[in-house]
Amino acid sequence: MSATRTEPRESAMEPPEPTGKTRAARHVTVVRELGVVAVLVLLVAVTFATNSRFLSEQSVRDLLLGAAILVVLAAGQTLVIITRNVDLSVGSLVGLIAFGTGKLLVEYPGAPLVVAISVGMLAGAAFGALNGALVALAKVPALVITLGTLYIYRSIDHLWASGQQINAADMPPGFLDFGRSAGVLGIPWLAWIALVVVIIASFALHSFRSGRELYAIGSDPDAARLSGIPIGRRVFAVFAINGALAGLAGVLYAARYGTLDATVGTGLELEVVAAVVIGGVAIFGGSGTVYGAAVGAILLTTIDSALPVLHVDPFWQLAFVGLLILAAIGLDRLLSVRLTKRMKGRSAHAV
Amino acid sequence: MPSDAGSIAAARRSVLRSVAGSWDFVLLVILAAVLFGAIGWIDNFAETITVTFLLLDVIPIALMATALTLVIVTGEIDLSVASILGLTSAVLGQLWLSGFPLEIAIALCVLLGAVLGAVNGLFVAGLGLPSLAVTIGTLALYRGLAYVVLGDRAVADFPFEWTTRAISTIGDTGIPVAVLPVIGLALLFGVTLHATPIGRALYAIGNNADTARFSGISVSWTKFWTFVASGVMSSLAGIFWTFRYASARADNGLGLELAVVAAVLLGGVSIFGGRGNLIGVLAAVVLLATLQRTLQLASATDEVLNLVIGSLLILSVVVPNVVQMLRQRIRPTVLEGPTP
Amino acid sequence: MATRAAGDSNTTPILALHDVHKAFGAIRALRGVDLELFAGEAHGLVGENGAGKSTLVKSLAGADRPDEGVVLLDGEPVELAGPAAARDAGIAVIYQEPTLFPDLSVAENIFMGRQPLKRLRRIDTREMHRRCAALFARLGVSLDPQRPARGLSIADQQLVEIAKALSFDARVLIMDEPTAALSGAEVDRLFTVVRGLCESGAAVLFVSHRLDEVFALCQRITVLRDGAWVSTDATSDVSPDDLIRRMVGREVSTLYPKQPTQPGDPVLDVRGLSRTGVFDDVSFSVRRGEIVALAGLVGAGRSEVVRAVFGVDRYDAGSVLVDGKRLPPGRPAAAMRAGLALVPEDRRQQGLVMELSVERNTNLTRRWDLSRLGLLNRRRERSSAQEWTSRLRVKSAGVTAAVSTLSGGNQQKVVLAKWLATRPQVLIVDEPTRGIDVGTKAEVHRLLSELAGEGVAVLMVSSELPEVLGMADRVLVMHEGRLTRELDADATDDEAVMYAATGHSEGDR
Amino acid sequence: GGGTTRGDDEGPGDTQDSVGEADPNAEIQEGLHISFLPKQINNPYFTVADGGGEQAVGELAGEYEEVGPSEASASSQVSYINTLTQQGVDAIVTSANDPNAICGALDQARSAGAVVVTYDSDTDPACRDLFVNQATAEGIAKIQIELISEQIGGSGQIAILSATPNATNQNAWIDLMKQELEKPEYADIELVEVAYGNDDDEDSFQETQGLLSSYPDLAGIISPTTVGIAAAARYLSGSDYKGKVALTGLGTPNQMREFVKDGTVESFALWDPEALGYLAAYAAAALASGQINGEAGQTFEAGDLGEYTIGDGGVVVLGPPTVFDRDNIDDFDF
Ligand SMILES: Nc1ncnc2c1ncn2[C@@H]1O[C@H](COP(=O)(O)OP(=O)(O)OP(=O)(O)O)[C@@H](O)[C@H]1O
Ligand SMILES: Nc1ncnc2c1ncn2[C@@H]1O[C@H](COP(=O)(O)OP(=O)(O)OP(=O)(O)O)[C@@H](O)[C@H]1O
Ligand SMILES: [Mg+2]
Ligand SMILES: [Mg+2]
Repeated sequence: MSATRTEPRESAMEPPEPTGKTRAARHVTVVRELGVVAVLVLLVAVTFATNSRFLSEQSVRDLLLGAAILVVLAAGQTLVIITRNVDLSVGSLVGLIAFGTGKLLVEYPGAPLVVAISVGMLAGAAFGALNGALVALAKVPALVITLGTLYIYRSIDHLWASGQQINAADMPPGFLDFGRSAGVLGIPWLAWIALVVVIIASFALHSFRSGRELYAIGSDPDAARLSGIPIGRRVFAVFAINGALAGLAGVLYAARYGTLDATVGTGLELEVVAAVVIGGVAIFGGSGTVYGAAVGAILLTTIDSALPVLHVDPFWQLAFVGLLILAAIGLDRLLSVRLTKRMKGRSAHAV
Repeated sequence: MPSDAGSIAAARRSVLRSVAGSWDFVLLVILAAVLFGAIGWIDNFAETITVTFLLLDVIPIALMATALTLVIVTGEIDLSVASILGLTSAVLGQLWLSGFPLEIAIALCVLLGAVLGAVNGLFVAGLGLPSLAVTIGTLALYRGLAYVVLGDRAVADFPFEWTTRAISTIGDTGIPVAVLPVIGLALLFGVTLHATPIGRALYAIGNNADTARFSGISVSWTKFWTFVASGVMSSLAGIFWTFRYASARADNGLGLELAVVAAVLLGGVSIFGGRGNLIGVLAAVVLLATLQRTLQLASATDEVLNLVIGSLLILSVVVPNVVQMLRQRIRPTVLEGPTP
Repeated sequence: MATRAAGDSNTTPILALHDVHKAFGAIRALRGVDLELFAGEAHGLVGENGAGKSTLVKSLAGADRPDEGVVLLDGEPVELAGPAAARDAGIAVIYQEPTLFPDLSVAENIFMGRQPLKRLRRIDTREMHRRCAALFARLGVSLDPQRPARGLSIADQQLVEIAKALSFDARVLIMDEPTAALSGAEVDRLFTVVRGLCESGAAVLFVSHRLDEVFALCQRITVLRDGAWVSTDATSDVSPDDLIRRMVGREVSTLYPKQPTQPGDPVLDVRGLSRTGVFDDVSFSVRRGEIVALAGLVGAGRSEVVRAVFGVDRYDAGSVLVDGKRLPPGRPAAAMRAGLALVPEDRRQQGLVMELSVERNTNLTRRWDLSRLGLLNRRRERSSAQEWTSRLRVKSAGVTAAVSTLSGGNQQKVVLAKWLATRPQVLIVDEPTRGIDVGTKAEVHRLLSELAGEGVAVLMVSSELPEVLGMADRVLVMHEGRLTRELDADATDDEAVMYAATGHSEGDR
Repeated sequence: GGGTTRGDDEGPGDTQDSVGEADPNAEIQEGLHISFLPKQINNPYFTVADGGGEQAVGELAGEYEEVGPSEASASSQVSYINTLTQQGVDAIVTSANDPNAICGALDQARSAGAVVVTYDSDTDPACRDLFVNQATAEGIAKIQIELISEQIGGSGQIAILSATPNATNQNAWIDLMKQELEKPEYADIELVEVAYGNDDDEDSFQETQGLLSSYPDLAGIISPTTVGIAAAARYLSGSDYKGKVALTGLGTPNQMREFVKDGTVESFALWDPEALGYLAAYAAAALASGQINGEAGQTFEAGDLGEYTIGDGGVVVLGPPTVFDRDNIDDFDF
């Protein structure tokens, strides 16, 4: 994907008018996240109003547990999308690694947590690296490659699991406990892990040269090549990292749900991409933050658990999810357009 | 973008294109190989009934892929096709229940398809939102509405002549009658894409929307209509689906979108827009269906099929690139337009 | 014919090319070129469009690997693996077309990959912005370092590119037509800076089609023709005419052959056109057979005005009339139907679909005219494309070649072909000869005046005063988004135009 | 079933009897090609059930095969039925994802000479020869209400966590459970909501969360689906509600063992899927060999399970569901 698409892509997205002065420009990015946050707050508020137990310790914990896995995936996907790529194979990858983790722990119930996690992440990294190698070396569109590996990884999962299911009962209780119980400050371990991932990822993106180079690659691959950025290596690395995070997510999934079969994580990829885009990450690369993506992920999971609480007719729930996704990206656009307008006004005086 | 990087990238692309131009040829070769292999080694394959079953499976995918090709050529994507199929099916059932004559119900469903497509188009072309995100949203929304309409019910008692009409064949050729209109539509779209000013505009937009705008092409308007077309074709697929399986229900065609996208991409259409052609897409659709029948008759499981699909997808983009890397030095970069 | 640089003939060149060959498929872009850059010299490189200048630059920059020949750094053969390698060798390059990251801030664009660091190898943003501001000050550019690069005019982009190159404090500075988008003031400032670099011992390679600039800046000038080395002389030993003869390989007739025409009645009428923040209350009219130049400093808003007139940009107030009929705003198609044509400023972004063939590009504006009953006829498409490309003498591997493989100037010709093919009655050209060699330039000018002769109304945005004065019947001068003066071309001189462009009134003279 | 009909039924073709006259003392032929087509392969429940089928086919010296889609959808089942038709198998034993969608294909299969037995989930009776019912819907509804009632002490709010909103079985059972609740002895039990976990572990998990946070006084949950009950149990065991909120329904011992042992679940019910598959295979063989043709009153031998009699509408009932609790759960392994 790196070398193949150039300017027009963006221009297709953004109006050609000058984006203008920075203060405003920075506002845009800030507000991009704020938009989603607003939606999130609103949703929580409404839900809480109708049912106070929605914010009871138990259900907040459930919420965090639910969000953690999606957040981890969103963080990884953000890195990929910023480089103007995308990884659709994460859903299959989560399923595969989750099942593998289950297998591992059934074989060696004694295996310590760190082992499970590092094995999962390594395996994930390997699969991610395969994606990366194909995308970076063969210089072909990531969407096609990862759509391919989506099928391949899933069928490996099916062939491996072939009808058997790993039940929570077979899993070491300690592991399952880690997946459910609260840790420091009553916040679940999974949530802590997700938080750490997000912080590290956005720090790396923001304040290291390699991080900035990812934005450059996504912003204009050919210009990136001419400024001597090792596009191939960066893209490869990004896919490997995303794979590792998908692996982590797989392990977390195994820990939280315990019951594992070949269908785990089916269709997750679209949810992740949705989360990232809702979080204000430009689908065609170059801009966006991990924090935004994380908020997007939290919003999606909150929607899922809020609707039943709001007594939304089960047949309406899916429709609502769709509506809210559209609302989120629509609002995001509205805000940024507003700001571009205001900036123009300013630059009028500034020019 | 600097002229040199541009021209190099373009030289690469151009050769890639001239190979990709022949990619649909490659597909046809593979298809032929699979067919001969199947006829040779798979029992019960060489029967007219195979043709029937195969084409019946092809029709809905072909309908959706045809229109989706136009959308992707302009550089956008529509992931809501399968959900539109489901919603149309649900509505068709509901209308039939509430006593509408089928002719009218069908007309309304096609209209519905147009509207659903228009909604996508409005968000993407009108508000300039990224189509990937928008259609993930409508993917959920439309499927959700399907459940709202029909809930857990399944409408099954469509008149016999309609349900048989959907699967009846031309004499004893084994070719379903329903294939004829599909071929007609495919021709319509093919000509539009490859031999009309509109088609040229689509390719221009897919490659550089700005230049298209500066050349007097109304980019958003054009994109809008591609989405409408996609909606209509998906609704037709939904109608066919309903009658073929004699069952209207909310979860019809659940998750089919990836299969359709896969078919289009496998057909050599560039996900970035601006490149690809319909012959390749249709070849890909038929190839996938044939593979499925063959593997099933060979008592292979779905996993094998998915493995093959996945690998083919990857090959579809890797092979042309490798070929181009080999040719780059040798061959002069004489280029064809996007059309064969 | 080749002579050594005055003086330091004993020293070894910092950077040299020896017998370099480069072919793109059938096209032999470079055929055994030699070039030597000495410390402290500014070296001019001139040649027709497609002569191979940019290709040579790319070879020096490590962006392209030559097929044959060696690059010598301080006399040592080096293998420039890529742009990074060249950069590390102290070679800074300004490419013909800007290479910016639209999503990143101007400062990041300049320091990408070389951002100043603080503890833990973290990027020191404050320091980065400081340095960036310093650079801009040095160039006299008024740009906010934190402003995103998206939306910068070509000129501003070019300035950022220059700042980027300077930020290396490199030993070798290579500039491929850096001034194409700039106007007097910026050019002068750029030259001062470059001269400063030369004095501090850097070598500069300066590619340009503006001979006056080349003579003003360089000590030695190398001429390329059809990818082959023709000559290298000390500036003092050659006259512009010699160079032009060597570049073109033939005598070039007078450059600005505008025949006087009898202007007819007004056809394009712009009334009180305004757009907040960009331009304000712009009114003028253009008559049949008349060439009106829109002059002004870069950033005056000329392109915005013509884009608004053509309908690709919105405008907040005012109206555009053709033949007295009001054009619906924001509808290029309608403008085209009314007989308007716009050759835009940025050929890569707005003029061409780089990935598509010359044919597809040339016909893009005439899709419907070429079709019968909505169906296109291959033969007609082909012949129409061939007709117009040959009329404009486009140099390419054929009408099926992707325009991205054409040289800058030839690309510009394709844009012209594409619009002339619509047989407009009002032709708007924005920087029509940017990055075009003298030969082609003359052709373009002849074309424009021919069209005027045929009664076409021509509106020309240009930053080149000689062109403006040579071609135009009337000169409209813009300053900061406003029409400040209207001058009769015959009765004015470049001074008067510059005064108006810089916002002075007649009195100040 | 969930099928909705409009006025006069013009439904798909009338039953044509592909088996002809039955001959009670016909021998079970050897080498019968019997194919199992579950709702979805790689689904543990069907893996077990079809395991029973395989055993039976083995005993009958037949040829066993399991094919099926990896996603439970009617359309992909149709394409498998088409394939089996082409392969000319003797018997198709299938569990329908949609009562009508696969009818056309089944009719084709039967006119091509195959006998069709449905198990676990029936199709329109017109398009199969025999339906092997795991347990009567009434029986299933009854037992679950009994269990929940005794677990919550006969009064309180309960909710149902079902599979997909249009799962044929579950909906039939839920309707019957509602009728069952009408009875006076259950007057104090209030059914507050039916939630849908889509037979997806995570969804069911979240739906359970939803139920508990929206109904503070919820006393018990019935989940008539193996996926649902397992997920619900796991949620409860990890939450403050463990032991406070009762849970019962249909589940497999292997999935539920942990939670029965740790006291999250007192007791739950299910038929033995293995026996179900086993019986279905025998029925298919009997049909294919012409021993029976699906008419009510006919009888056939089902190996270890003994003799079975065909009821009205061509239905064979496996028997009453088994109730699993702390005492007996270790006797089962599926
Ligand atoms: N990537 C490429 N593929 C094919 N041909 C190319 C490529 N790049 C340049 N060429 C050809 O090489 C020749 C030299 O191109 P180059 O850009 O160096 O000319 P130039 O001197 O820079 O012209 P201009 O003054 O218009 O920029 C031209 O004929 C051009 O068509
Ligand atoms: N809203 C705005 N915010 C910031 N800059 C703006 C805005 N509108 C216009 N500009 C800048 O004002 C200048 C006007 O652009 P334009 O290209 O029309 O100038 P010009 O006179 O055409 O110069 P040239 O065409 O020679 O580049 C450009 O630099 C553009 O980036
Ligand atoms: Mg050049
Ligand atoms: Mg301009």
